[in-house]
Amino acid sequence: MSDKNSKLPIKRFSIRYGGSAGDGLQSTGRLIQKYFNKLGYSVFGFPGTQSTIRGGHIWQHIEFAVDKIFNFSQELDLLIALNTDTLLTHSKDLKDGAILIYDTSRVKLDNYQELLDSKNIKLVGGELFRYARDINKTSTVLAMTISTAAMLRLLGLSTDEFIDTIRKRFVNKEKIIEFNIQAVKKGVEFMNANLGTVFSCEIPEKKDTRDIVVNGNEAIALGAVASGLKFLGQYPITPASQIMMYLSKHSEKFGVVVKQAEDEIAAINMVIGASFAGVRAMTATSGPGISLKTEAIGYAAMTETPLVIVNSMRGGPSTGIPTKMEQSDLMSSIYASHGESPRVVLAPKSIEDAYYITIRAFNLADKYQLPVFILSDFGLSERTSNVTPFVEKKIERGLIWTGPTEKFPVFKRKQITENGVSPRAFPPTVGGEYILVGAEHDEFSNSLSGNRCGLPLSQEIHEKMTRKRFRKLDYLQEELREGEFYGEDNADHTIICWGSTYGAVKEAIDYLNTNTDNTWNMLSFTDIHPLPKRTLKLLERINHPIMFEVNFTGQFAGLLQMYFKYSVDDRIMLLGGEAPTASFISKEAMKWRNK
Amino acid sequence: MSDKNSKLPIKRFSIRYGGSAGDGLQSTGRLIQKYFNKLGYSVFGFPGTQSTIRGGHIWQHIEFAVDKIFNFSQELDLLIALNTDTLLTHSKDLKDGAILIYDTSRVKLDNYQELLDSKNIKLVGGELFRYARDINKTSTVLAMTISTAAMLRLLGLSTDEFIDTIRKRFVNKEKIIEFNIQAVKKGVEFMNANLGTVFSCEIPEKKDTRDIVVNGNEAIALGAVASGLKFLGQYPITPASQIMMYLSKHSEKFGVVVKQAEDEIAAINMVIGASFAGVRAMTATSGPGISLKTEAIGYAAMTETPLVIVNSMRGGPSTGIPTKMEQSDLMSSIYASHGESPRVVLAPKSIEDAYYITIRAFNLADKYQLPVFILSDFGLSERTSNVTPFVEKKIERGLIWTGPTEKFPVFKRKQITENGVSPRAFPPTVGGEYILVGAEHDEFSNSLSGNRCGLPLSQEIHEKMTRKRFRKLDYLQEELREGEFYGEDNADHTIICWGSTYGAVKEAIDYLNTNTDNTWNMLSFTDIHPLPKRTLKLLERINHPIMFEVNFTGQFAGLLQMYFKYSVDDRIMLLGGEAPTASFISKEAMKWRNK
Amino acid sequence: MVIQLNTRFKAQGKKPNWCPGCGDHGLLSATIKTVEKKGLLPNEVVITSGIGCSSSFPHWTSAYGIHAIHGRALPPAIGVHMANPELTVISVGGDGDGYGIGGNHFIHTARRNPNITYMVMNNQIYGLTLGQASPSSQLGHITTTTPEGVEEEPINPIALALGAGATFVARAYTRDSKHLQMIIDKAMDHRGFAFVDVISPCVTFNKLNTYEWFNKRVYKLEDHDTSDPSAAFGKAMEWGDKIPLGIFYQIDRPTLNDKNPVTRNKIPVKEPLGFNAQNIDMEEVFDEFR
Amino acid sequence: MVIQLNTRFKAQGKKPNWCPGCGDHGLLSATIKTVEKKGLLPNEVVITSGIGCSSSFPHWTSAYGIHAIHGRALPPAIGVHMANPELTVISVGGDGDGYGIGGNHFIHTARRNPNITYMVMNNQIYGLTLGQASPSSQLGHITTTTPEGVEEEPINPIALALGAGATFVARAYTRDSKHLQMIIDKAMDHRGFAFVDVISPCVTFNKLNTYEWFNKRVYKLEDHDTSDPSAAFGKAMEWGDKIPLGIFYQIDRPTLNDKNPVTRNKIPVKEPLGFNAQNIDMEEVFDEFR
Ligand SMILES: Cc1ncc(C[n+]2csc(CCOP(=O)(O)OP(=O)(O)O)c2C)c(N)n1
Ligand SMILES: Cc1ncc(C[n+]2csc(CCOP(=O)(O)OP(=O)(O)O)c2C)c(N)n1
Ligand code: SF4
Ligand code: SF4
Ligand SMILES: [Mg+2]
Ligand SMILES: [Mg+2]
Repeated sequence: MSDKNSKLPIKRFSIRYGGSAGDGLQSTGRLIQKYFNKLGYSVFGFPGTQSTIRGGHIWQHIEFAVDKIFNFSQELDLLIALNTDTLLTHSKDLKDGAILIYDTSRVKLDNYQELLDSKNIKLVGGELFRYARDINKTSTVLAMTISTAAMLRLLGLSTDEFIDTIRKRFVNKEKIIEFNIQAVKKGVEFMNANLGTVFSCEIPEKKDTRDIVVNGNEAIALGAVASGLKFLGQYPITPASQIMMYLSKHSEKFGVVVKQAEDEIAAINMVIGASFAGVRAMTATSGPGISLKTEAIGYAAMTETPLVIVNSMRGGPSTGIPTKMEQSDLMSSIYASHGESPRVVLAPKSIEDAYYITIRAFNLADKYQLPVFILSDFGLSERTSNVTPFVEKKIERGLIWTGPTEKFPVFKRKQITENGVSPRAFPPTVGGEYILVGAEHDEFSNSLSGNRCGLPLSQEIHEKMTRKRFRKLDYLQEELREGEFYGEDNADHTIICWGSTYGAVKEAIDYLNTNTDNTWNMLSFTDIHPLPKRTLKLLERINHPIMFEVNFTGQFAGLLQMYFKYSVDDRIMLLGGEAPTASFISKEAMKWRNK
Repeated sequence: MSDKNSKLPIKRFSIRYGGSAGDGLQSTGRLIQKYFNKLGYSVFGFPGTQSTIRGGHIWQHIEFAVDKIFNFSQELDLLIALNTDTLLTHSKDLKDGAILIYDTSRVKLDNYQELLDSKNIKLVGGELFRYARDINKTSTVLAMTISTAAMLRLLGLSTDEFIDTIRKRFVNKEKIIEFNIQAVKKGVEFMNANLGTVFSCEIPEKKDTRDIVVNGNEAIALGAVASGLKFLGQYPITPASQIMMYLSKHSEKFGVVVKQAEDEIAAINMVIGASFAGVRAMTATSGPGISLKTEAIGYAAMTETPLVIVNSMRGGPSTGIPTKMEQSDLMSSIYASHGESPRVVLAPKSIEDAYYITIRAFNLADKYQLPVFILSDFGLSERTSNVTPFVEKKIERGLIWTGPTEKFPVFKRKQITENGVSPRAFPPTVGGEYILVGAEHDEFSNSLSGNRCGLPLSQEIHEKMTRKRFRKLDYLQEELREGEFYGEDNADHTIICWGSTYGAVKEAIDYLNTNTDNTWNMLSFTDIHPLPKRTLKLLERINHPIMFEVNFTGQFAGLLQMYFKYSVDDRIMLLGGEAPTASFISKEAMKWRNK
Repeated sequence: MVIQLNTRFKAQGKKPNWCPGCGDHGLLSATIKTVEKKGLLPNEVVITSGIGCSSSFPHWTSAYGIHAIHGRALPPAIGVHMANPELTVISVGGDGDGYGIGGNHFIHTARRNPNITYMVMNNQIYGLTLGQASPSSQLGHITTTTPEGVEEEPINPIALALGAGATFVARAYTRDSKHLQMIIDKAMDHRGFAFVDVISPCVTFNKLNTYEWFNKRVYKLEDHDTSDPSAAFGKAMEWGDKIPLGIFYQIDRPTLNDKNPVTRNKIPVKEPLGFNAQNIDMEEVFDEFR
Repeated sequence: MVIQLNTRFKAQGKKPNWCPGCGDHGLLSATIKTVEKKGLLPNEVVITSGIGCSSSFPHWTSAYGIHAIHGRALPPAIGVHMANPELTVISVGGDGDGYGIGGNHFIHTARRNPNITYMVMNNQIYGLTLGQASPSSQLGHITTTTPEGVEEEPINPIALALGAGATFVARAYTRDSKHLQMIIDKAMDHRGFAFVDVISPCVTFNKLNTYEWFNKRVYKLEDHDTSDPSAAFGKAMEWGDKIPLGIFYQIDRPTLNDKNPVTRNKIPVKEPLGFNAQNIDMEEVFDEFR
């Protein structure tokens, strides 16, 4: 079939690949995004992973647009089905008149024919896996390349740049490159024999972009290196392993010692030791690992050891749904560990923010000498997008004692000061010798749990030290970011959200303001604990608050109630593991339209 | 000196022994209480322990009265000082005209002379340790017996019954008994040579009491046996070790397997296995151990495995002040473990309650198939008192499937039911075979984290199962105890408290109602989470709420705000490790008098 | 309503989601064959595991099972075993699960000597989390977390088990099913803790220690005195060109339940609940407190 | 304002709160003597420990120290050591701390072979928590948690360390200070992980394994080939009428820092922070993502 003259003009286009674990969706997905990025488009990728290595159903969403994409769309312009489960999972999201490319030998349309018909879906079937095998018997992942080339043809986009991207990725692997080039050819032919070019893509203004395509985990890892990270202690776990894998890969170059520990307990305790010795140190994990680190988190808070802890949340509780998204570890991050101990919790709203918040996390940890959580989630850690190359920011290491000064003639590691922050000294600083200790202690860090516990002075010290430790929160909350409004001023309805759902809510607000006769805005938070005191002022500007968070018990709403006596009685709940989309949020929010 | 005719009549008398670790204060303390109990008095004991084995300063409070004692008094009628630190710590608490017995060679009065004079303290000095060495060179603990006998003489009480108590304690250890008898004689002589008998104790009506003198830990252990405990998995830690030590001692007789594990993680996971196999199982620990058990707590909640977890709270965070009292693990108990998982938190108010609440804990755990926390604390676990002998209560094992029934023809371990409770089956029940799993799962307990995670059905199941698990809380809160008022109806001020501070607050309310022109009452809670919905009705009956809890951040107040939008803005804070007394609370509460 | 007694250990309607060729298939079928041959019934067996590809094992059988949290296959096994000593308890897991995060339970369970069979599917890699080095990964092995090759000496599971005081220590290989079945059989017959390090190649992430790699290295222990700890330890050191399979060490020692004051006489799960039901005189109990 | 360089390792103004006669006093003084003799300065040494009577050790010295949480003496030691390989790192603890709850770190640290000296004050009891059985308590020992005597085979720390791949394995006794100092000296000289099981009697809670009990049993290893693992393992099995003291095993193996891509060349704590300061071209880094 030859190209028609009247092609559908497009500004934004959403594609979903569905297949089995092992089909190479995620790695090819990244290639395709790099390609679109190179052309100057904004790109967004999101994987639907499973905790199974082979088989099962996984998917990869890819979206590109002329304007910035903040979140992936629910609705699909194109679905590429490499197994029947793709239809089970995604056919409901096909737009009217969308296109379905599918492998005719693996995908059974039968049960979906009616739905596809009713939506006027254009079907493009072929033996994608056989074509792949024809090129190379053992490399089924070529089916991804074939369908991608078919997609490019459909969009009327050049495949040369795509081949360049492949060349770069597989540099020195001539065989693989050769196979892929054949696969691209095959894909184009295949589409030419079917629909040909159907769309006309608006060309972005941005040319020769220097943007990079990274995911949240990589942004955090890069942010950590920019912050001066020297020691990462970690134990593998989805969806945080990638941080360790990326930093391992560049360990020597970046000067970051990466220690894969025997378990999460060892990991965080190594990090505590490294921090004590004077380097910036971090640990990363997800829920089960955080649970294991609980005791050490309290120790770090008690000993006032700076520490950055990444928790990439996944569906819980327990093993839960380990490759899905949930925002359900907020309360457990704030309250992890027995007794009362201060900490900071930051939840990045985007990939860019993940990088910059990591730098802030390290600075806050050092300046206030406490553990700082970065609360990412599967949705942010694994999403990919093009971002402006990151830049370095000021590194603030806080109060470090290297010898007698007027203010600190004698080193007291836990000296009681106005803002609660005491000087730190690192070995081998002469005169700085002290013992880090998790028992209550005096200003010199002398333990009270031995002979002095029970004397009246120990009561006094415990009270003073508790106040000192918590006083730091009072001071640091002043430099935390407050919630950010987006949308109409003084809107009828405000959707409150936190962390990584920012992009989805933002797109929903735009939609709602355009498509309803109410006015809408959002108030999004990244700095969750301690909530800056001035937050109340923001809340007072809301007419009708609606909370959106991806958990069951309404944890952030609970915090607002507890800390500000501010009630949010209406909420949008999402539970089930899939990351939210603007259309889901808009649909739910519509309930309050005109109310 | 011979007895005088006009003796001071007493109804209640408070004694404090102060000495060094190793002086035997706690063990002799128990003997003395058994003695007073035998005479029909109400007794109350409380230790001031240190985490040091020898030396340092420890103390033992003993109080007896004709009427029931709910808490020990701050003010002392008699202080027995075996070291100078005793004066440092306790002399401020001596009542006007109180008596000080002290060892003249170990205790330096110098710095305290003025204070003692100003309070008209009667001094009774003697070389108590030398007297002890005179009886037996190596047994300094006899100094305790000597001073106790001196005290009995002071009170005009017979020493015969005391000797009986010693005989019973050291049965078959004739030598020790002989030494103690000599020590008793010596103590009486010593007091005769000083003040002689000064007091006339009112004789209690209660005769031939069957009361027992136990501490909170023992009450919990006894409650567990009465509940049918078969497996205790534990790792030693203050102040919970005693539970294991007591149950080990009687392991064979009680039929309780006691497994001291390699760590707290192993302990709770053993308990999960035992519970799965069908026995009632428990683990006990304090804060650091709870932190380590965090991951398994979520697993138990997710797998709906009944479990009783004793957390005997101590001063935190981290190692904190391990032999002191604090109520600071409330939030961390409710939120321990990543993700969202239901659990029950009960905090006994007294030693009796510790026993009965343990039985309730086992029944709730079985009926609702979830972890149940018993939140004790150092103050309750280690306090001793006489209580009416415990009786057994109904054991409710919940829904157990032993074969097909009309309602459950096929066994589905996680069958979704109205109240969220599903049938359990134990191996080797035929037809009950299933896999316990911490990943999200369907009604048959088939894991979703493998091939089916990511399919639409898995979203649906996660949501349904989350709702099912939390629905149990909705049902069980109806059978939880609501808060209990004590004091004047419709009082001007209400002190809200929870757990073990009940006795101290109760005595404070009596004091305040007698000694101020305001009216006072208390609202005390034992069933903390989930708070019964009808709690709000109680709160609405309060005119002016004052929160009393032994922590810094006001955790229970936070819960009331979060769950009932009920604000308690005034609070009495105690921080420093010592258990609260009525006089401390009254003094603090006075601030709001006439406000 | 009568339930048919099931005698087949293979799970109905569920298929292992292991990659084709994964060694774990081999242990699963060898185990099923062996327990069926021994005449055990699925309802009398409890299989516990931790987390990992290998740890999904219990799901593919029709027995009772505990798919516990990562590294904790053994503690729940002890709980089951002591609560009901009549059950047959088998624990399984991976090298990461058992030798990494679960290492402490491994060594303490070994010295405790409960009557449990523990089989570790050792593929020298973290499979489920996509190919990081495990504690048994070979020196120099390039994995996603060791781009320059593993820098830490790998754990030697046989030596470790010996050092920890295990009473039955063996190695088997999933490619030799007959031998594997024989070892499982003996391990299950052993009174006490029987540990089997099962070489179970990961075809997806471990491209170094493959079937081919092992095929030319493994041999069966012969003329080996299984009662001599030093000899066993010497043999345990052998790993390289030659890799011994078989029983390294086996001795008789009282089991945990033999010595425990309760389980030596009673089946806890069958005992009545509470003081009175157990004929314990509460007055006598209380007397200690008077 | 100038700070006097302190050369004395004994803490000023603080006295150990151990019971009189506690073995731990012996290790403390032997360690202080040895490090002083070696010319080390307190500011260059970091001593880490867990929780227990023995673990209060760092407080009685004037060095830097980490009194970590229970069982976690070793992981922070690794963190310190890798962050600043120039420091001398010593870890100490008790048998409960190191062989019980901390057992996993012990075995993994052994195989990692960091240049750390680890000395365990083994009193075969939980001292600080008032006398419960520890993993090294002797079979049959009646403690507060084992009224009928310990029912579990105790851990054999020497055998365990050997099984875990430690490169220096020794035993010493606090009553023989000369020998103890010699062992500490050699342990500290050893490049790699040096483990010393230090017999350090608890006079308050362990009335079984007393000084008298040990005095008549201990003897010094002689004519023993410290490079032979089987021989070492054989000797490790000796515990009863005869208890060997000395070095059981010592071999040379690259240390953790020798092999780590960063620490083999750099002292991390002395390196500048961030990409630019380290002369890393960010554009090159970003290129991977284009
Ligand atoms: C506490 C915790 N940490 C980390 C993980 C992530 N995790 C799951 S399986 C696994 C490793 C599995 O390796 P192995 O036991 O060797 O099993 P294999 O997949 O190779 O069979 C890890 C690290 C987890 N589930 N829980
Ligand atoms: C997580 C945790 N569990 C338990 C404890 C209680 N605890 C403190 S020290 C100790 C045992 C110490 O024994 P050992 O290491 O042998 O030292 P010793 O006192 O005998 O020198 C225990 C169980 C704790 N502090 N933290
Ligand atoms: S990834 Fe490896 S261990 Fe996991 S199933 Fe596949 S082959 Fe087996
Ligand atoms: S209790 Fe034992 S270990 Fe602790 S200080 Fe005393 S003698 Fe030493
Ligand atoms: Mg593995
Ligand atoms: Mg010890």
